[in-house]
Amino acid sequence: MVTLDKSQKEILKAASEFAKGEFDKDQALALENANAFPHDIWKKAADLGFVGVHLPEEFSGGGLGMLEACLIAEAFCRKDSSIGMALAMATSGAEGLVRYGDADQKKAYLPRIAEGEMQCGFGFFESECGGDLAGVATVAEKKDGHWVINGTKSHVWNGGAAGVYLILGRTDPEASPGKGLSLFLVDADQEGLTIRDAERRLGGNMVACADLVFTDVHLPAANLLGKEGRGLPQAETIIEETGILIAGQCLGTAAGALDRALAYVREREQFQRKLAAFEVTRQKIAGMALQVEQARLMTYGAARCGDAGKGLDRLGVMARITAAKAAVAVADEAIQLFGGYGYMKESEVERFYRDAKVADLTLGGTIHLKNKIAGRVIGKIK
Amino acid sequence: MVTLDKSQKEILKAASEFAKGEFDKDQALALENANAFPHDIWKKAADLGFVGVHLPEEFSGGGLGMLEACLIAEAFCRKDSSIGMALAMATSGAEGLVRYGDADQKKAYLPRIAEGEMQCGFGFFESECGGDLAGVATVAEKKDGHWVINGTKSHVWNGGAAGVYLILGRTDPEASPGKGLSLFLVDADQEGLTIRDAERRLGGNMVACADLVFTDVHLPAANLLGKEGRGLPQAETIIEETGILIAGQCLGTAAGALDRALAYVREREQFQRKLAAFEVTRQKIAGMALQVEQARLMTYGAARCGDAGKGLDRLGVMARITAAKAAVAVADEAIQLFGGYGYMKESEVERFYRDAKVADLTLGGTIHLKNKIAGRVIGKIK
Amino acid sequence: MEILQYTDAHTDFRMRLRSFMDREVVPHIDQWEADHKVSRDVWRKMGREGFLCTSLPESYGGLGGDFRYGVIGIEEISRTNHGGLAAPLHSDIVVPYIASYGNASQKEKYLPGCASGDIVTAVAMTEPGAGSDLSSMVATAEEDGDQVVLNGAKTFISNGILCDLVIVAAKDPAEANPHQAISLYLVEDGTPGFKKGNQLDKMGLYSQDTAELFFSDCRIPRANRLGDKGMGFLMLMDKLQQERLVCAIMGVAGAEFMLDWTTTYCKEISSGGRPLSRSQAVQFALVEMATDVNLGRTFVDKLVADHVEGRNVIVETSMAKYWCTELGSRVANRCLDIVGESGSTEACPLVRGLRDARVMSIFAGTNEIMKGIAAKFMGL
Amino acid sequence: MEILQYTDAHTDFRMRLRSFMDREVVPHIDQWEADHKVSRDVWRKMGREGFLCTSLPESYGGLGGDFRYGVIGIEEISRTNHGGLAAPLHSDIVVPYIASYGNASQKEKYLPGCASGDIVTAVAMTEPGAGSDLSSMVATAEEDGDQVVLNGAKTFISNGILCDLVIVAAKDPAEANPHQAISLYLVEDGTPGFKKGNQLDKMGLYSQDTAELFFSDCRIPRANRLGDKGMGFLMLMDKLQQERLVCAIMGVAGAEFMLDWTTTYCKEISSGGRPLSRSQAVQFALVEMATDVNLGRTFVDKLVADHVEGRNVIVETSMAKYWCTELGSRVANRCLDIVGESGSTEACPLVRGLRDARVMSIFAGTNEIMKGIAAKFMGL
Repeated sequence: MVTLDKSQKEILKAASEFAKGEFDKDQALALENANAFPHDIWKKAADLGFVGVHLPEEFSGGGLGMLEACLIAEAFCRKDSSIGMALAMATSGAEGLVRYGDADQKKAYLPRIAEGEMQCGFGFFESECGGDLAGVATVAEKKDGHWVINGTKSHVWNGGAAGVYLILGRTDPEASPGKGLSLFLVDADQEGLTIRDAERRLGGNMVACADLVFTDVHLPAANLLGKEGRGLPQAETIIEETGILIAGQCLGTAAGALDRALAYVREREQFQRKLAAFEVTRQKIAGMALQVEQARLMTYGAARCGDAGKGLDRLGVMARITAAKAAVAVADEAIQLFGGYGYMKESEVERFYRDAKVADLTLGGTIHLKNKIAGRVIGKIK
Repeated sequence: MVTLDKSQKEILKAASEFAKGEFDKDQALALENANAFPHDIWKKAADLGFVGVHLPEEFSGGGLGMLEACLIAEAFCRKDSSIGMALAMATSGAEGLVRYGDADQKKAYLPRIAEGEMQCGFGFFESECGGDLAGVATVAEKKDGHWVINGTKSHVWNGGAAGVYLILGRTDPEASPGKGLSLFLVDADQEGLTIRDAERRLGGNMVACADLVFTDVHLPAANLLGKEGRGLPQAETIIEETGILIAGQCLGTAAGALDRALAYVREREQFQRKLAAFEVTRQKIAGMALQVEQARLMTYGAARCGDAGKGLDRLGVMARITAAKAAVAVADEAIQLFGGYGYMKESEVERFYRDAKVADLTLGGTIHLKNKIAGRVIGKIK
Repeated sequence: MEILQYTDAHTDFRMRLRSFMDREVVPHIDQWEADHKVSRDVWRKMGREGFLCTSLPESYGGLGGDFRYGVIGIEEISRTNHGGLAAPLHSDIVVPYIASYGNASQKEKYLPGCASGDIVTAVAMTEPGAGSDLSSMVATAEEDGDQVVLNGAKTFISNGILCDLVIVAAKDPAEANPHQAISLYLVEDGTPGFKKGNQLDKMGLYSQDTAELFFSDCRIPRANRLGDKGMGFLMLMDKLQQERLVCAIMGVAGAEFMLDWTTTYCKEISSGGRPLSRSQAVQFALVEMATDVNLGRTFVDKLVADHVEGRNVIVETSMAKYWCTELGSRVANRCLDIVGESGSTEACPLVRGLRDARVMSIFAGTNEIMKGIAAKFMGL
Repeated sequence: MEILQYTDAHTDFRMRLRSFMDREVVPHIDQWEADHKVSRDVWRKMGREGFLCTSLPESYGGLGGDFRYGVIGIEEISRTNHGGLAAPLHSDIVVPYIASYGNASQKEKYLPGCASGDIVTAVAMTEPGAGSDLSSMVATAEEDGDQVVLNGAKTFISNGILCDLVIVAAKDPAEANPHQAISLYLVEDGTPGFKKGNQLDKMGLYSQDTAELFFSDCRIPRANRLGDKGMGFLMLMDKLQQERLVCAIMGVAGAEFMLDWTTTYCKEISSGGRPLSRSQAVQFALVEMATDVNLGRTFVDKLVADHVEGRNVIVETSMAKYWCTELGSRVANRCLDIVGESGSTEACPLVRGLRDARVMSIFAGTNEIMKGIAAKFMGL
């Protein structure tokens, strides 16, 4: 908290109060079991400006920074990890529109995204290339002033629910693998686009997830996003900005799991003493609180760095790892403190754990993220 | 770095440059082997205002905050963990004089401490009571307007080198264990005070360390520091403020070990490739860099919290643990990356590791610190 | 050397059981998981083919085998990557109470059905308010002439829906010493006053029918008391070594399954133009996990051998229970880290593996209870 | 069951060795640590009493014993909490090269002295530029008539100062394939052109005389080549299983010593009016470490048994070397965390334990090399 200014503290407080008033545990359990998006809550949150707080004001956004977006994600996930994740991911990819879109593109999509009329999503990865975007096989061919797209994008968040997707495709088959890629905007109702729903996942089940199959999808030239051939670095920037929002979610998930564990150990008795009186419980709580604060300071620090225009650089990835690992570990420990009850869906913490683990895996696992950090820390080897 | 203002960045830079110019590796190896304090460097550092930067200006201090003191400790320890530790610990306890001393007491000691004329130390712990200050057995008896002190304080940093000590003694034998303790100022040349040098330690060997034995030490009434009977909370506050300075040292030690490891893996070849080209090396470097940044953000965050007058609260202890564990782990990994050479004193990183571990153990081990955090997070159990 | 010596009879048993699993279990798991219980039929099939209650004497329909048959049973179910079919609980944890403490007529009445799969058993210790603390149990058993009246609620009872016979722990309210107040009772499904609650909605073990059980003036014949009055606590303690060993074996066997699957996956799936297994970071992760699994396996094998020899290995078993069940979760997590986002759907066996493994650190005495027991017996 | 079966002869040997350590080693350790070497005399005493080279045939002055005697030797030295007296290196790593690959006259000439303690041996593989990468070795051995001329430098050589005989690995510069270029040579102290460098100043193992060795036109008889020409790499590889097993045993034995010391300390020392061992956090830390130590001990015992049986356990030995040496450092660190600041002086055995343990993750092939070997043999 120490590093927030007054208006940031107010945003955090307002988001917490909204979550407290609008999120309901039984509803959350039902939605998660049904793999359903919290549609009504999303609408209300958008009305109150909690969606797209970091999008520009001229396009109905809040005109604030990544830090503010993180604070809202934190507050929401702290109250409910699944609902928080669904709301935070609803704008997923909009950062790319802000950064690389032209005036028409922004005008066409951003207001609807910020107003809760439309979800957004991005499809970069393909199952064949694993975490290696340079190996993307989806092809975008220029034909008669159009782009024709063929290929399959896997595990697209909001896939099937979003109104528009940012898609990474190969525009220059001759270029070396990392070059010759470009980004495109694809409307959901575009002919030739098929949605193949993914199976239920370990967590994050209020967010739709699907494979997108492109079969001769024709796009007007105007649907190119940003510069032709610059798709890879653009996609990586979008991934990094999404990463810091995921860090914010994970921070909230960790804090929420700690809240629940604290309430439980203060109340529950074993062997005629409150659980909170046992030294081992106290050591666990201390370790959990420590990880929450580490996640908080890293996330705020990285978001602030991004907002100061210095780029997230290594700090963004570091915040992502710190917060995700904290969320997994804190929720895991919360389950353990709850005992048998922690394994029941009723307890919520098992869902926090599953949501945390999915967030941890999203957009590249630990090995991949560490290799990214190493690249920046080590630089070129002579 | 992101959260430092301009003058803080300048301090960090100036301290780094001083260390670069004045610290010498061979001298450091020799001093450490001889358990000797870097006297000349300390004098120069004091002349340039690097000692006591956080002490009040009216008493020759820099008038700045804990954050600035941490930055200097960081820069110094990054260049040499042992010299940095010795310089940072030279003022150890002076924070208590600032906080609890009266005008005369401050005037008598603080200028000499800030000017590098005198070291300071505090003796709170006793081997019989372990980490439990409430069990302190040293007695301070009021007799004819004097205090008569008897007892033994163990593991006093700067013991034998300091000009003045802050000593915790029991002034009310009737009070419950945590109450009835008070702090005293004891000059090093006080009759009845015997110094019993401690053995060489695992690390931190440029800092003197000794047991202080008090045999009928007579002190004037004016040597009471702060309020009679408030010794325990006062001592705990001093320990916490020292803790954040230790976090700053550990941050520097971790960063210094990473610097050395990076230089080595960029240069060294194995199996016809630079070590830095191996994925496992890169994963290690990433993990080390991650821990350094966690230590940095936690330490800066906690120090800033303290400087804002909000008290270090749980964040201080958390920064302490984060930075100390980071320093131990990063230096340990650096040794491993160096291979056989890392085990040689010549490599420096083995010394960084030993210094880090001693810092980690100082003023209460991990279990003790976690219990402190738990106390604050859990609060009173109903 | 082989620490655990398996005879040809053991190996033959394992091969027959594996083939049974491939035929009668694996094809149904997805359905069972959706149904939130296994079919009642598979129990009977297992019984008919001689896979239940292998330690019972042949006269009761068992194999008269040693605990190594139980180990094989646990390992072969673990290989199917689902934990719903709680045959090891039945065969190696619950039924042994009857075999050890039952009188001749109880054994005669129940054991043949247990072995044939016609009687599915459960044990009801844990209560909503008590968790791992047995001494704070509140369910009561009061004698009334030739009958015993049970009152109370039990929770987290595995096989709670399918069970035909439950061993219920309850207290004599007249006895002040909680350790001498507990007795065990055999309660049949259908007894008036005994009600099965709704199935509990869990993180994992979907096909395991975990439920609450309610006893409300439930009257059973006094002859249904198992063992001597007031000896319940001691009987429970006595059987815990094997129960915890079962958990440890499940932890290691689950970890083995997940690591094998992931290793194969890494050899087959490419990223950036080469198999994942060519990444040095992936290699080290796999080697580190394989090392942990080897350590756990060796330790558990030794404990099984000691247990079969009848040794008291309570400290080591407590250690193994906590370490090996944590191993299961740790390996699930780390394997997922390697596989990445594409491993996050239920199509990936690691997901069910992780969800199912998580409860092992909790049941049969939490891992914290295990450490407390070890500390106590180490004289700390 | 006992995985490692010790005979009465083994136990008797262990008791005699323990008494020797108490008498002839423990009282001198502080002095040796200050001198940065052990006394030359203790080697002879060990030899005279039959504690060196137990695996050599009796005809050479050995015991004709199996590797279990070596294990006992390692464990009893570990109990003294110092690593300076490198008798296991001599008896179980270096001398076996001569015993396995030496011809009759080499054996006749050197082995009796090795067993009696009159000849202290060392093996010189590592070079300043090469570390764990044997194939990039640059020291050369060129034949010149009946002589061989050695040139090059070796570093981190244990027993480097006290040694009377060194086995030196060097390359034939005419052979392009690095794996076929290496041969082993026996070089006696005092040979012109062989110079012992200064002792290296280390983090720990103070009393171990680790040094650099220099060979400058050092001429030795061609008869001093050990084994066939070009077979050095294979001979080194062949002996590494035992060398790494030795490291694993040292890791476990060191951890056992430190944990025992700390457990006793926690029972004896009070904080806040009660023994440290009554703190639940301390109890859990001790139990967790004891569990890890038990796992490591069981794993290593099994590998020793397999090794004695002559099995190939290269993957498991690589795993054990890394895991057990890390165990040593981890236990040292965590024990210190429990003991706290008062454990930070050299008066506390954990300090020397930590300093000495740290090198085990590095020598005999770094732990990263171990993981690479395991990965390779696991087909990754």
